[in-house]
Amino acid sequence: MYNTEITQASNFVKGVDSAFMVIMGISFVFLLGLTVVMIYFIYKYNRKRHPKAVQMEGSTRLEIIWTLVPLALTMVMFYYGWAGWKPMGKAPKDAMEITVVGRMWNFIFEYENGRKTDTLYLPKDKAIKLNLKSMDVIHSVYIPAFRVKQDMVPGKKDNFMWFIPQREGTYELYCTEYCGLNHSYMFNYVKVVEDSVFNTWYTDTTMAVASAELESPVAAGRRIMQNIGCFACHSVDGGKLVGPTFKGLYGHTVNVTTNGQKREVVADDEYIRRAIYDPNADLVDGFGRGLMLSYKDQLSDDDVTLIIEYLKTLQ
Amino acid sequence: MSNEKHHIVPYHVYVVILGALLILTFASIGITSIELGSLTVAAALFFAVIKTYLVLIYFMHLKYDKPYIGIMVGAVFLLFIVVIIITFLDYLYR
Amino acid sequence: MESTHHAHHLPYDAEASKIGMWLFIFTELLLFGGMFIVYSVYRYLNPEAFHLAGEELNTFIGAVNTVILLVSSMTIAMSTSAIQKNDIRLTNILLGITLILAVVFLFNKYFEWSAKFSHGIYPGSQEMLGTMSQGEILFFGLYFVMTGLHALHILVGIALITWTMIELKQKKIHHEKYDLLENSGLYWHLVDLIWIFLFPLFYLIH
Amino acid sequence: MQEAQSALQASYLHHQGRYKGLLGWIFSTDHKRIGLLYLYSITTMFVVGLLLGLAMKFELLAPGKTIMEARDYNATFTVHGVIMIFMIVIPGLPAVFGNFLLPLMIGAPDVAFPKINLLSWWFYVAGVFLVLAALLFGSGTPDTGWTFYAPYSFKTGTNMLPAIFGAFVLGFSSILTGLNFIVTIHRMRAPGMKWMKMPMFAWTLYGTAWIQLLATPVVGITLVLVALERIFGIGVFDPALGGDPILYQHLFWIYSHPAVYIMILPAMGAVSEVIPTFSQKHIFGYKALIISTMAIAFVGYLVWGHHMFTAGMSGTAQYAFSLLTFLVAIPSAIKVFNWISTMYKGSINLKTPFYWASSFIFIFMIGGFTGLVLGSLATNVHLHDTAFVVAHFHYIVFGGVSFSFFAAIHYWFPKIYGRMYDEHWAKVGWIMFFIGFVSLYTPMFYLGMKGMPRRYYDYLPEYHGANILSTFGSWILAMGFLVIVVNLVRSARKGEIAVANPWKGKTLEWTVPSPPPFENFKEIPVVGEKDGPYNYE
Ligand code: HEA
Ligand code: HEA
Ligand code: HEC
Ligand code: CUA
Ligand SMILES: [Cu+2]
Repeated sequence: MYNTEITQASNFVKGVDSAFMVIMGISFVFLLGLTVVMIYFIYKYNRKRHPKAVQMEGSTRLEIIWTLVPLALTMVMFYYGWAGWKPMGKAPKDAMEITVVGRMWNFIFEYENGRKTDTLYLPKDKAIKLNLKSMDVIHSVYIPAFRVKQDMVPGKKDNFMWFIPQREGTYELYCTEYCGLNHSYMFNYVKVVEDSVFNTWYTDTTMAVASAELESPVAAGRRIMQNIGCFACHSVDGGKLVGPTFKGLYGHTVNVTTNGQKREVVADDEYIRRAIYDPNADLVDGFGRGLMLSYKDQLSDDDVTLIIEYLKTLQ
Repeated sequence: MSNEKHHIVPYHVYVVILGALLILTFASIGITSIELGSLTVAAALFFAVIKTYLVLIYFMHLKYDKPYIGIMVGAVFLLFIVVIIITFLDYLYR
Repeated sequence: MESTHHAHHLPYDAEASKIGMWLFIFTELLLFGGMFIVYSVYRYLNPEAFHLAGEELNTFIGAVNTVILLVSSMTIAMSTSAIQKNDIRLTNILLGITLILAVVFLFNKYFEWSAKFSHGIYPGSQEMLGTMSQGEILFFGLYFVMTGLHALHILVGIALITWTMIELKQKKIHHEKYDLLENSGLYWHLVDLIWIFLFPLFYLIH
Repeated sequence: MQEAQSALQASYLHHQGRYKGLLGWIFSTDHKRIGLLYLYSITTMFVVGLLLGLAMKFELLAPGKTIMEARDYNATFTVHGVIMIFMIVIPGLPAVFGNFLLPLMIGAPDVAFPKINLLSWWFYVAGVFLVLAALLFGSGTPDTGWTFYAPYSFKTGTNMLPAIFGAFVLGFSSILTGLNFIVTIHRMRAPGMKWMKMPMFAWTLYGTAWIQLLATPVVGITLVLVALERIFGIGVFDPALGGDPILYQHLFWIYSHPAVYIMILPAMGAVSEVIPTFSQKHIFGYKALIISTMAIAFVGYLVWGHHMFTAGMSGTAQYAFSLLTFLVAIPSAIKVFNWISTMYKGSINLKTPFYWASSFIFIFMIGGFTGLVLGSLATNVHLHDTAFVVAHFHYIVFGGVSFSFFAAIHYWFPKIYGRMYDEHWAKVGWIMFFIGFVSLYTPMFYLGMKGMPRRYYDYLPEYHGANILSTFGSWILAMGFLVIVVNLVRSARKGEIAVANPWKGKTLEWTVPSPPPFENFKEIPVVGEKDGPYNYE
């Protein structure tokens, strides 16, 4: 509709853009036509040129015409909008399924073979079904180039969107439902590649494992946290974001509220594990309840061990 | 306007209506205690609607007021029903 | 409601204050209407749970309260006829009965609620979160909000009726000017109307 | 002239009631004074809201941080939205001009319940203070957007309760105003002022009043539920407890869509007064305009779902809502055609109110047409929650309502203050405002089509150019606004004395002196068989 390079980036582009062109086209004709007529009247029937008004009360015929014509035109508009939207509701059976987990304020994409990434890798010309899962509030997945958008509503079953990417390239993916502080930073990239390239990437499970072996636990911990988005709320430089900073956390005392009782605890392995799996059990003073949610299903014990290794280095 | 003649409703009308309302109440308790499946809700609501009608017409004097008040009341209920129906277009077909 | 005593001295217009009251009643209807939408959606989504939870409510108290409201509705409706016949004494008695019945209603409500509380059923309670399904939690959430809001309206009704009785005593209400009495009556019937729906929807799900 | 001078002395502006000075205003039950109370309080809040808008545009001048942090930005658009919607455009025209003019237009001494009218202003003030309290005290300014979407609205740690309560009280104020107007129109029309003789502005107020009455309680209860959710955790919208966040959206928009017609209907009404008067012509299709007003009021009730096309409603609901949305455009179309036809063969007096009214038509069309783009399913999926939506509603809310508001304030200025505004500066203000407006919001359409989401504090560099243009536009707009306000304030005090009917209007308010005397009409007028609001014979 406005950017010829990315037309056909997905199978929906055509439907959406033609609806857009039809509605805009009709609208422009009316806008221009009516504005010109109005300006012409203002000029022609200006008091200087036309000192005496000619009275008339209306015309039933005209009223009927300008009720029926717009009615017909809006029905045309409705039809195009409906036609472009209809296919979005039903994903083909053989579509490749990817789970999108959204939380404040990042997306994680989980593939069927267990791969997790923060960039959405997609094979070209294959139907993709994204299963949307929100952990906290409403987010929304929006890929402008594909003309698709769907809210991820926490607790909603069967929350999905689908499309067929049709052009290679890198596109933006935004969160478009306001979700709090870092809403505007909740964006990722979509990479559409040739089938073969995708397959090498997809089956290359060695990459994750290998890197985990090669990397020091510290670097691995950092990578996990980066991917899952801890740094949206926690800084490593002492600044206060949504949550407390990680700088100087490990091994120091923290003031928390446990079951309504204020107490002091030392941030050891056990404390941090609890903070990640059951964040509201010990509520750090000065921070809100319920902001951080449990990562029980997202992070394995091993992951947390790596995270703790990393936190130890932040003194 | 105070000089317009008002209809004075005789007391016994109210008593009769109360009687009807009470009977309807017990009828609805009775009918919901027997198992009718999904009809139960319908029956209970049906009785509630009749009761509402009686209260509106007699207790709230719609019968004796100028018709436009009754029309407004009807329109408000109609609007509400339409809104509920449209809301359920979502939930019924999800 | 009060259209006398102001700078412009508008003529007394009973019909104006009556439709004023009706319009206010419309807003109240839609206020509860919003709640009824929520109720019907959740009931539709959780039929079983609502059924189960409905059993917990005491139909007997509900029925008693229904009767109370219906009778009080009648007495206040009668009071309009009484004032039209200029029978101040009867008007007073009828209003008094209405008032007493209203208070009795609230008493019942109080006992009903405190029974629930003592069973650990109140919004956000540990007991509920631990043992109940989501649908049941919703049921009780709505139960407390809707009957609570209704009780609040009973309180307002009580205030209105009291005010009416005071004005009656001061002879500001008489057989030629009784719009306040009529309006209190209308309001009281509204409270009754809402209960007519609350009762089957909460107490009669068997 | 002599006569006009004495009118000024005898007017409601100088009337001495029980209280004097300021108290004589804030405790006055005179509908004209209450109208002005609203005018002043709304303008004050308007300036606050506009400055917040200006600040946001400044922030968006460049990617990354320009003048504020993300959390301030989020708070800013929330407060901006709440102020603009609940405190300005909803009460705006009905409370200011409706109050001032409705009794005058239908030949009544006052509204039906003057005390309740005053009470509703007090509720307005209370609501304003509650919302302001939410800003200044407690745990931070609310940051949910004006839509208060669940579940974020009960998760956020900010100070939601006073804001919610404030919105509730403002709603109450709106209900009382609506109630008053309906009763006034039913009961207090002057003898001979039949329904089909009422000016269009009165008709649109009637339609609006019904929406105020029947839609506002729904948002009231919704906000109460959010508050209870925050306090007690009753679970009605909390997915963790089985609640459905989408149901919240249904309830919210059941009110808030009709609310947009609360805003636009009186705006349309004011334009329907200005155009015939300055064309000296009978309004074209009076009956059609009335029918379309009531049709908008009714159908506008049934289209709320078009704000939720991507929220995950059922397909059936989606196309039902899309269809209804297109239907509600028809009555608006009828109005536009009728306004333009009213100019045909008129004798057009090109004064400032007419400038505003005709540019209103232009701006309203753009806002309306982009509304159609949003109402269509396929395009909505792409454009929902992008800058395109922001542009649409600024065009139609800000554009529509404020263009009409300025048309109205210039048109009725002589009646309200008994003095004329300065024509030259008024036109300068208009052209600056118009240019600023178009360059502020047009780039946002483009940004939205390119995919820039709304409520974004930061954006990618590819959106930079259009944002710069837009920010420049906001500065021109601000200057235009300043010119207009200064001109009006100066004219109210020093302007030329106005005659009773400077524009040769035919509605009843022009039959009384400018400014009107305290009691409006010396004797209640009687409308003859031949008289009518638009009989310019
Ligand atoms: C004054 C307020 C106002 C008015 C009058 C309107 C009028 C309309 N609005 Fe708008 N709207 C808003 C205020 C308003 N809107 C606001 C505030 C939001 C955003 C809320 C938020 O999310 O924060 C919004 C959002 C909004 C959305 C949701 C966008 C989204 O979030 O995805 C939609 C979708 O359908 C929409 C549609 C329409 C339509 C179809 C009309 C129609 O009524 C327009 C009708 C007018 C015309 C069509 C022009 C005149 C006609 C002619 C000149 C004749 C020729 C006509 C034809 C050929 C048809 N609006
Ligand atoms: C009537 C309604 C109205 C009005 C008039 C405005 C006016 C403006 N708004 Fe609007 N806006 C909304 C209603 C309105 N807005 C709503 C409802 C939202 C949605 C909120 C949400 O998302 O929840 C919104 C959101 C919104 C956003 C989107 C935020 C986002 O999604 O990221 C932006 C961004 O730029 C913006 C900008 C502006 C600007 C620049 C103005 C300009 O018009 C401002 C121009 C400034 C002036 C004209 C000021 C001049 C005054 C002076 C210089 C002082 C003069 C002093 C005296 C007279 C004493 N607004
Ligand atoms: C949505 C924001 C958010 C995200 C994302 C988040 N946290 Fe937190 N976190 C908080 C808040 C708020 C607190 C303080 C309140 C509390 O204790 O629950 C906190 C507390 C903590 C604490 C205790 C800190 C202390 O000073 O005692 C640890 C450890 C922690 N988070 C680790 C993590 C890890 C690891 C991740 C990522 C896997 C993460 N957080 C993601 C918001 C967040
Ligand atoms: Cu997630 Cu916005
Ligand atoms: Cu809308």
